[in-house]
Amino acid sequence: MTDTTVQDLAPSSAQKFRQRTLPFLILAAILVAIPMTGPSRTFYTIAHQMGINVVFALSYNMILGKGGLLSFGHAVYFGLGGYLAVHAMGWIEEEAGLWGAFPVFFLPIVGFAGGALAGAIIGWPSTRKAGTTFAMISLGVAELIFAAAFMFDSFFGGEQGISGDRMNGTQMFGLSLGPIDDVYWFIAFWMFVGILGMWAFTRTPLGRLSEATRDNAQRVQFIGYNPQKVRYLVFIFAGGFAGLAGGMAAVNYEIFTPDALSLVPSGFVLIMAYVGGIAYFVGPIMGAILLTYMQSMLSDFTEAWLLYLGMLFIVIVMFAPRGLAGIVFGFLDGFRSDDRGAFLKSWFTTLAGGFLMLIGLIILVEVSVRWSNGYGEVYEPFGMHLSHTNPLTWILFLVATVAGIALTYFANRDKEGAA
Amino acid sequence: MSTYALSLKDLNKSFGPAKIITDVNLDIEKGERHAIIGPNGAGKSTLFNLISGLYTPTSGSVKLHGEEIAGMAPHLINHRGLSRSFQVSNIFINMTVRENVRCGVLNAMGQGYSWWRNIGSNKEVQSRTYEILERCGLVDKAALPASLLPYADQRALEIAITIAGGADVILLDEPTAGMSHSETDRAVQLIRTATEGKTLIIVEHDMGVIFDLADRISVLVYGEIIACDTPENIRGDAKVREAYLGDEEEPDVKEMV
Amino acid sequence: MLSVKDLHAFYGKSHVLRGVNMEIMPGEVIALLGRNGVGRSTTAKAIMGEVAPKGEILFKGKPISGLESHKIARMGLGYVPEERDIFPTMTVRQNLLMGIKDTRNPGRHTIDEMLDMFPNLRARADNQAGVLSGGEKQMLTMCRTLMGDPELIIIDEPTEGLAPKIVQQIGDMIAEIAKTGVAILLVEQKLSIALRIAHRVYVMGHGEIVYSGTPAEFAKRDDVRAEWLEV
Amino acid sequence: DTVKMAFIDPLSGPMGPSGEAAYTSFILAAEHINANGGVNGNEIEVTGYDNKINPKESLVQLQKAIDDGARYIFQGNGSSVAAALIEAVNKHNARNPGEEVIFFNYAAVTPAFTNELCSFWHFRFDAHADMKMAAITDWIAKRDDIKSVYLIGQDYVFGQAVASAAEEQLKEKRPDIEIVGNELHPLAKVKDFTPYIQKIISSGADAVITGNWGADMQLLMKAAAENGSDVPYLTFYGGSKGAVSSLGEGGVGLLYQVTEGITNLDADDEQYALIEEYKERFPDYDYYYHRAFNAMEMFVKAAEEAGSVDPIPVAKAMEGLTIDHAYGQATMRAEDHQMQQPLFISTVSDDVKYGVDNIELGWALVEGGTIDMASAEQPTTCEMERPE
Amino acid sequence: METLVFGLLNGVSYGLLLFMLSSGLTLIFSMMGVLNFAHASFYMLGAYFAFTLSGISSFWIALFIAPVLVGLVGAVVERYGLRKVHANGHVAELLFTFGLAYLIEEVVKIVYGKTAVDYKIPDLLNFAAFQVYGASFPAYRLFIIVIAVGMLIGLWYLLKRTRAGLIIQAALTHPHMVGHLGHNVPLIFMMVFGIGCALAGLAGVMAGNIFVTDPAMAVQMGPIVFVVVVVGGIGSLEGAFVASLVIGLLQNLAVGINASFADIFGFIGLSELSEVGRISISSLAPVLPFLLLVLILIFRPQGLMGEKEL
Ligand SMILES: Nc1ncnc2c1ncn2[C@@H]1O[C@H](COP(=O)(O)OP(=O)(O)OP(=O)(O)O)[C@@H](O)[C@H]1O
Ligand SMILES: Nc1ncnc2c1ncn2[C@@H]1O[C@H](COP(=O)(O)OP(=O)(O)OP(=O)(O)O)[C@@H](O)[C@H]1O
Ligand SMILES: CC(C)C[C@H](N)C(=O)O
Ligand SMILES: [Mg+2]
Ligand SMILES: [Mg+2]
Repeated sequence: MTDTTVQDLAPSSAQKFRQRTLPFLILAAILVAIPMTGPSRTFYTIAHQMGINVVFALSYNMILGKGGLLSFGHAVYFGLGGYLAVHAMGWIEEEAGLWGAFPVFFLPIVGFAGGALAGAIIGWPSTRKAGTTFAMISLGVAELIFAAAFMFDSFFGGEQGISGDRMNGTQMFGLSLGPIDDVYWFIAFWMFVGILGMWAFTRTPLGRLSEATRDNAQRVQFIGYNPQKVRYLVFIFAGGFAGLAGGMAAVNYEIFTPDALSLVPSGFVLIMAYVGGIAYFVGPIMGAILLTYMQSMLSDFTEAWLLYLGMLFIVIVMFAPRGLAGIVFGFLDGFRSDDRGAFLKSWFTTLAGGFLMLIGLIILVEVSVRWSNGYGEVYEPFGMHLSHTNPLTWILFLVATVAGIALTYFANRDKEGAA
Repeated sequence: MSTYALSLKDLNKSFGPAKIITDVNLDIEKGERHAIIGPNGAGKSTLFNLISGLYTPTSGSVKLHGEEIAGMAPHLINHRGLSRSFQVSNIFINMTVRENVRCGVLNAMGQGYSWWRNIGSNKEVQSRTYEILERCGLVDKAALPASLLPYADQRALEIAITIAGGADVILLDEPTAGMSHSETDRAVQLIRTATEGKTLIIVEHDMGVIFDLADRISVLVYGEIIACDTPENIRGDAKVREAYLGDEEEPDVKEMV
Repeated sequence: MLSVKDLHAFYGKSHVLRGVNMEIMPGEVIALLGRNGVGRSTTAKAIMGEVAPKGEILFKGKPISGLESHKIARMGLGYVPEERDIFPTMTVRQNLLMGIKDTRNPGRHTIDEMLDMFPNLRARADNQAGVLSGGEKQMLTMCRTLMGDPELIIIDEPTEGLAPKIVQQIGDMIAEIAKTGVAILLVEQKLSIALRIAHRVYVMGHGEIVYSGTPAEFAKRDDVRAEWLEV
Repeated sequence: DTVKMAFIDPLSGPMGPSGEAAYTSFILAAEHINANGGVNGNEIEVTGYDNKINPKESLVQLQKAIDDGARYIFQGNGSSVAAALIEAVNKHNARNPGEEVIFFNYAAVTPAFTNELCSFWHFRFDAHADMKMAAITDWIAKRDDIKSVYLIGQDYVFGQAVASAAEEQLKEKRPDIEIVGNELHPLAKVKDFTPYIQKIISSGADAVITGNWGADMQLLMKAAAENGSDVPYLTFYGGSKGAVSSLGEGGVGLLYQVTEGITNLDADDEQYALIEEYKERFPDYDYYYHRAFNAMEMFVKAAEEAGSVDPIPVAKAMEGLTIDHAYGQATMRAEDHQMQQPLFISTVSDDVKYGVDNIELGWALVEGGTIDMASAEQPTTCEMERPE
Repeated sequence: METLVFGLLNGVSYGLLLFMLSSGLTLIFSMMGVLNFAHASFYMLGAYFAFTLSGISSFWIALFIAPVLVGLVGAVVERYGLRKVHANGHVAELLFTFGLAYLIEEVVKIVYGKTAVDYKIPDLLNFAAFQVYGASFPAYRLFIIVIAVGMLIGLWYLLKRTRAGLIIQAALTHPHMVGHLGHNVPLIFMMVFGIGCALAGLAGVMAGNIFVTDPAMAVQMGPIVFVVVVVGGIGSLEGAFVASLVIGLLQNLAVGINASFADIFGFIGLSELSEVGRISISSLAPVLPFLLLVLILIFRPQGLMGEKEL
């Protein structure tokens, strides 16, 4: 062991390629491949929103996961960045000053600047404290800015917001940005840039220091750093990337409304990041993709989608605090471990149990929703006719739930025995 | 006359009505190894807290290389070349050992807050990190998360982080607390090499360690320095024996039996 | 009073206690010796239910293995953990108050008695306990446990990190407590104290009891010391 | 084949009920049309898309609706959303020729939509704010006992439009009337209107004009009742769910509204049957969105005239089209795509055929409360660009 | 003058209502360290339960039973949810309650429908207590004032006279040790949470009929409750009381003021036509609590009467 050298301490270049370069190559490949499948307009619409939310959720995780600061007002930076970008879109249209030549394609940079600037101003007083104080300040600031948005109509445009037209200014890469598949390249490009940028940030001294400050602010001070300064700088970057996402949204929707600054998107980004897993870099990406999908599509299938969202969130908080990414990586670890058999057995039993419980729950919720609405609508999955007066409904629900609980129970009892 | 590495003058600290540190005067030469001993609650840790900037003195002055540092924020004091360890391990448990040390090294290299370079790209940072790990005997554990280190190694890491920033005045608060004999011996060895050429101030209850390491010893009792002398003289000092060491020295196990 | 039979305990996959057996009689002071990391603290924790125990633990004839910790405590088993665990934001007095299990029928000791026993603590009675020095904290935890009127106290390394003079004081204090009829299981490393106040010693090695006897007998067993204690 | 129509409005959240009340009307209307053989042999399918009353979310839903094959979009809740949709539809139609969609606005009544912001792709089936305000101010003009008026409204385009219409029209019709208060409160955020009501009381106003709707209307009425306010409230949306029951008996003769129809107007049996069918199917709501049925009827007629269900021919056929409905005639003015129709001023009464909010009280026409189509008409500044 | 009187009357009654709502949160927050985001949801449950109960029996029975039911729900939530999450720290607890708020709202929608229910003021109290400047002051609001003051006294007694507070405080950081001292920590936690929720429920019973009882009521009240607790100072019941009154008065007095910024700052040349100049004081009313929150946190993080920082 004595002849370990400096180089041996760092990961080998093969490792580096596998862990760092390869994921980005795969991501790029996927992004390029998607349009070849001839996706529908809906697909594009959802995909664009996912792209925006991925960047937004990652930027949120810069402060929550990496910085340990729980914010209830991150949408403020998304919104302010986005608003600035919409205004810039207007200036491009009017050809105000030099703006006439500015490519709409690069508006996310304007968004970044706007978000970072807002972060620099608001972060100054609020990052002096961490913990609950910070959380509460963020809540107060978010409410303040949201309320102010209705007072300054020239910037925020009141209830109906500010809109713009993206088909002006200099064209880049031959993209007019009119049709939706043009916009796809715009979103894909900036999502890639955002992910890459934020990933790179974790690899900088400041990024690492942010984690150290989260874990032990006092110690950081005694090795010569100012934790307030660390938090402040990280906050500015998080604001900037949130603004970048805002800029993407500005081009995609061509409109920004004060709602974008409210507590609702701030709460949603928190849920996205947390459900995905704040301890992992990819966590928020997974969370953003799943939750965007739920938000846009689940609400078509069921009125109770918020109920499912709430339940998903609670289940994650209670049983999988490391989020989806934690589940995935936990599975991979278990799969690679020595007694793969035992692991898989318990894992699949839990999965089956969870699945049965889910079925029971869905039946209960869907039947209740229809019963409650009273329009005489009936839940009819797979051609079954489940009304609340039908005993089959309740038998199905009970059997599934009880069986599910029993299975999970046994799976976890086994686990303890194995320990 | 050269300036002292550290010089305390009429230092006082009270918490409300309680006077914890009373008129402490202490000058420590460059390169000296100075030990502070005293009964529990005498104010040793408090003194460290005053010097390192965690507490602000009620009155008096603290000079580091002749420069006043009393009341400065800890990170500014650190920039001026003073670094400390903690009585309870205070490390970054979610990071690997190497990253723990690197945090300290980066600051010394002036790259603390930089966000435009890759952390792994600077050869100098890497080699300096390696050097410190080696000095503290942690090289083969470099890739382990700090939380998985055995206790003694956590203490070693605590020291490694403390010296990583390249400070020339090092304050160690009970670095060997909770260690077994063999571990203590190793730790003393480590401290000796790690602080080579630096000014060291150490608080310890283990007299073996103190008498082994220190050039001079100060005895702090109820916030006052009652004696400050070489180890031999301190051992013989009646006041010290009464206040701290106890009437008899602790009997060795061998003698007991 | 306390009887432990074939006690096993695990941390994750590592098997730390491998069949510990011991007996403690009422009023007895037992020292549990052993090198660092052999599992002495784990034994204490397993008895108190802080790590999941496997095996039989009887206290006053009743099984306590697997009970919730407050139930164990209410049966008369006190515990002073290695980490001391004082409540840092409360005053010394409040800490002591916390030791009382039932305000309607308090135990033999009063807060004032405790403060009399340790003038150091009296001086700090209304300070936040978090700012006490190491030695003061140790005194406080012992007093706090006494307030609950235990019949047996398990004390884990009370003298760690303390000045030589205080070490002696703590030793005296434990002897004092023992005189009031409370049984004590003392987890120690410093032989000087252990041998001075214990009625019997157990030596632990690799998760098992490897020797038991009186201090006088133990003093003669250089072999045990050499094999299981010295480093 | 089926003609797909998208209903984009809030279907969940606090404003969910507002959207739902209309959605149910459109569903019933579509069912009736389908039962009568559909449009040109096609069935109509109305699908709800929940926009959570957010302009941006509406655009997402719009994309989804278009993708699902919808070429006709209904929306009404909130002029802010409508503004966003008008713009989005204009852009979409410009960027995707051949895939045009038409926006049928059934309730967002900011006048600008059929004036400076008018668009070929937008049709409005409700009378706009200036038209409704004209009805109110005409009524006030005849009441000499009203010497001062208090304006209160929601702080957004529509509320602002109502306030300025009131100011202008009053100045013209009754210059002697003093406007003693002109207050805009945040939209859907006030929980307790007591302070506002107290301001109204202490201003000594003889009448209040408000464009409030939804919860803002209900809560305003609740506070008025609690604090013993006894002046008339002249409203656009007194019919908002819960407003009448909040006032209770106290509302009789004090709460007024202007609408394109109320259940207690004389009508044929077919209309009564419809009202009853609606209530039976959707007991939470009352028959309120008469214009939903008008809009559907007009669509069917236009499609039949055009002999097609494609957007552009239907839109062209709709221009200038007239239908007969239960309470009179209605014409889609070609210049600006604003429906022209008679309006009715009604007030709360305890002597009615159909109550609302599941209580005995309901809406009854006030004397001389019928404004015929010609009197209701307002000029437009629209300069419309039409596809050739 | 009229404005002032109206402002004071409304401010006090609204402020006391806020106090009812936030006292439970103060209790939970100070004792358990849990920032209960679902607190306003329990308030909503109180209103809905009272609606159901007063339908099948009477308001007076609901006044007692509904808070107890809400308390039971709270206890169950603590026992089977929060307790499990507790080990993962405060952020996890907070997030749990955050999710819970969604859940409760949706369940309420399913059970009671999406629209407001008609929860009425009891006839016995449905009259005007007195008249001021032509407006009547409802007797029910007087009743609120009485209940709120009673609650203050009761709670204060509970807190000062029990050792439970200490035990819980200790159990926050050292649950094992507190157990070893013979205290049944989980039980105490469950009770505190239950009582805190019951208090929110009581506020719901009282307020649901003067405001609207609909599924959105929780979301509307949620943030303001935090403002009260934080501004008052963590763990300070007196602080919460003062803060509630301050906020109640501030908001209600502001609504009464018609002046705009231009009227006030006209002397420095702020024009009536500028965007800032047009802002009226009354339109600022909803923002004021949050302004206060941010200012307090920056300049006096321990709150008006709190002892320690958040
Ligand atoms: N923040 C504070 N507020 C009040 N009193 C304090 C504070 N910090 C320390 N003290 C008191 O100052 C005295 C000295 O404490 P200190 O921790 O410096 O002792 P020490 O010499 O390091 O003891 P040990 O060897 O046991 O660690 C103690 O009595 C302690 O209670
Ligand atoms: N929480 C834990 N997780 C995993 N392993 C542990 C944990 N606590 C202790 N161990 C391991 O269990 C073994 C026994 O530990 P224990 O604390 O009982 O030893 P001890 O005899 O009390 O020693 P010490 O002198 O260090 O107090 C040690 O090897 C230790 O590393
Ligand atoms: C639903 C309607 C009441 C909407 C309102 N008339 C508006 O234009 O915003
Ligand atoms: Mg110390
Ligand atoms: Mg131990």
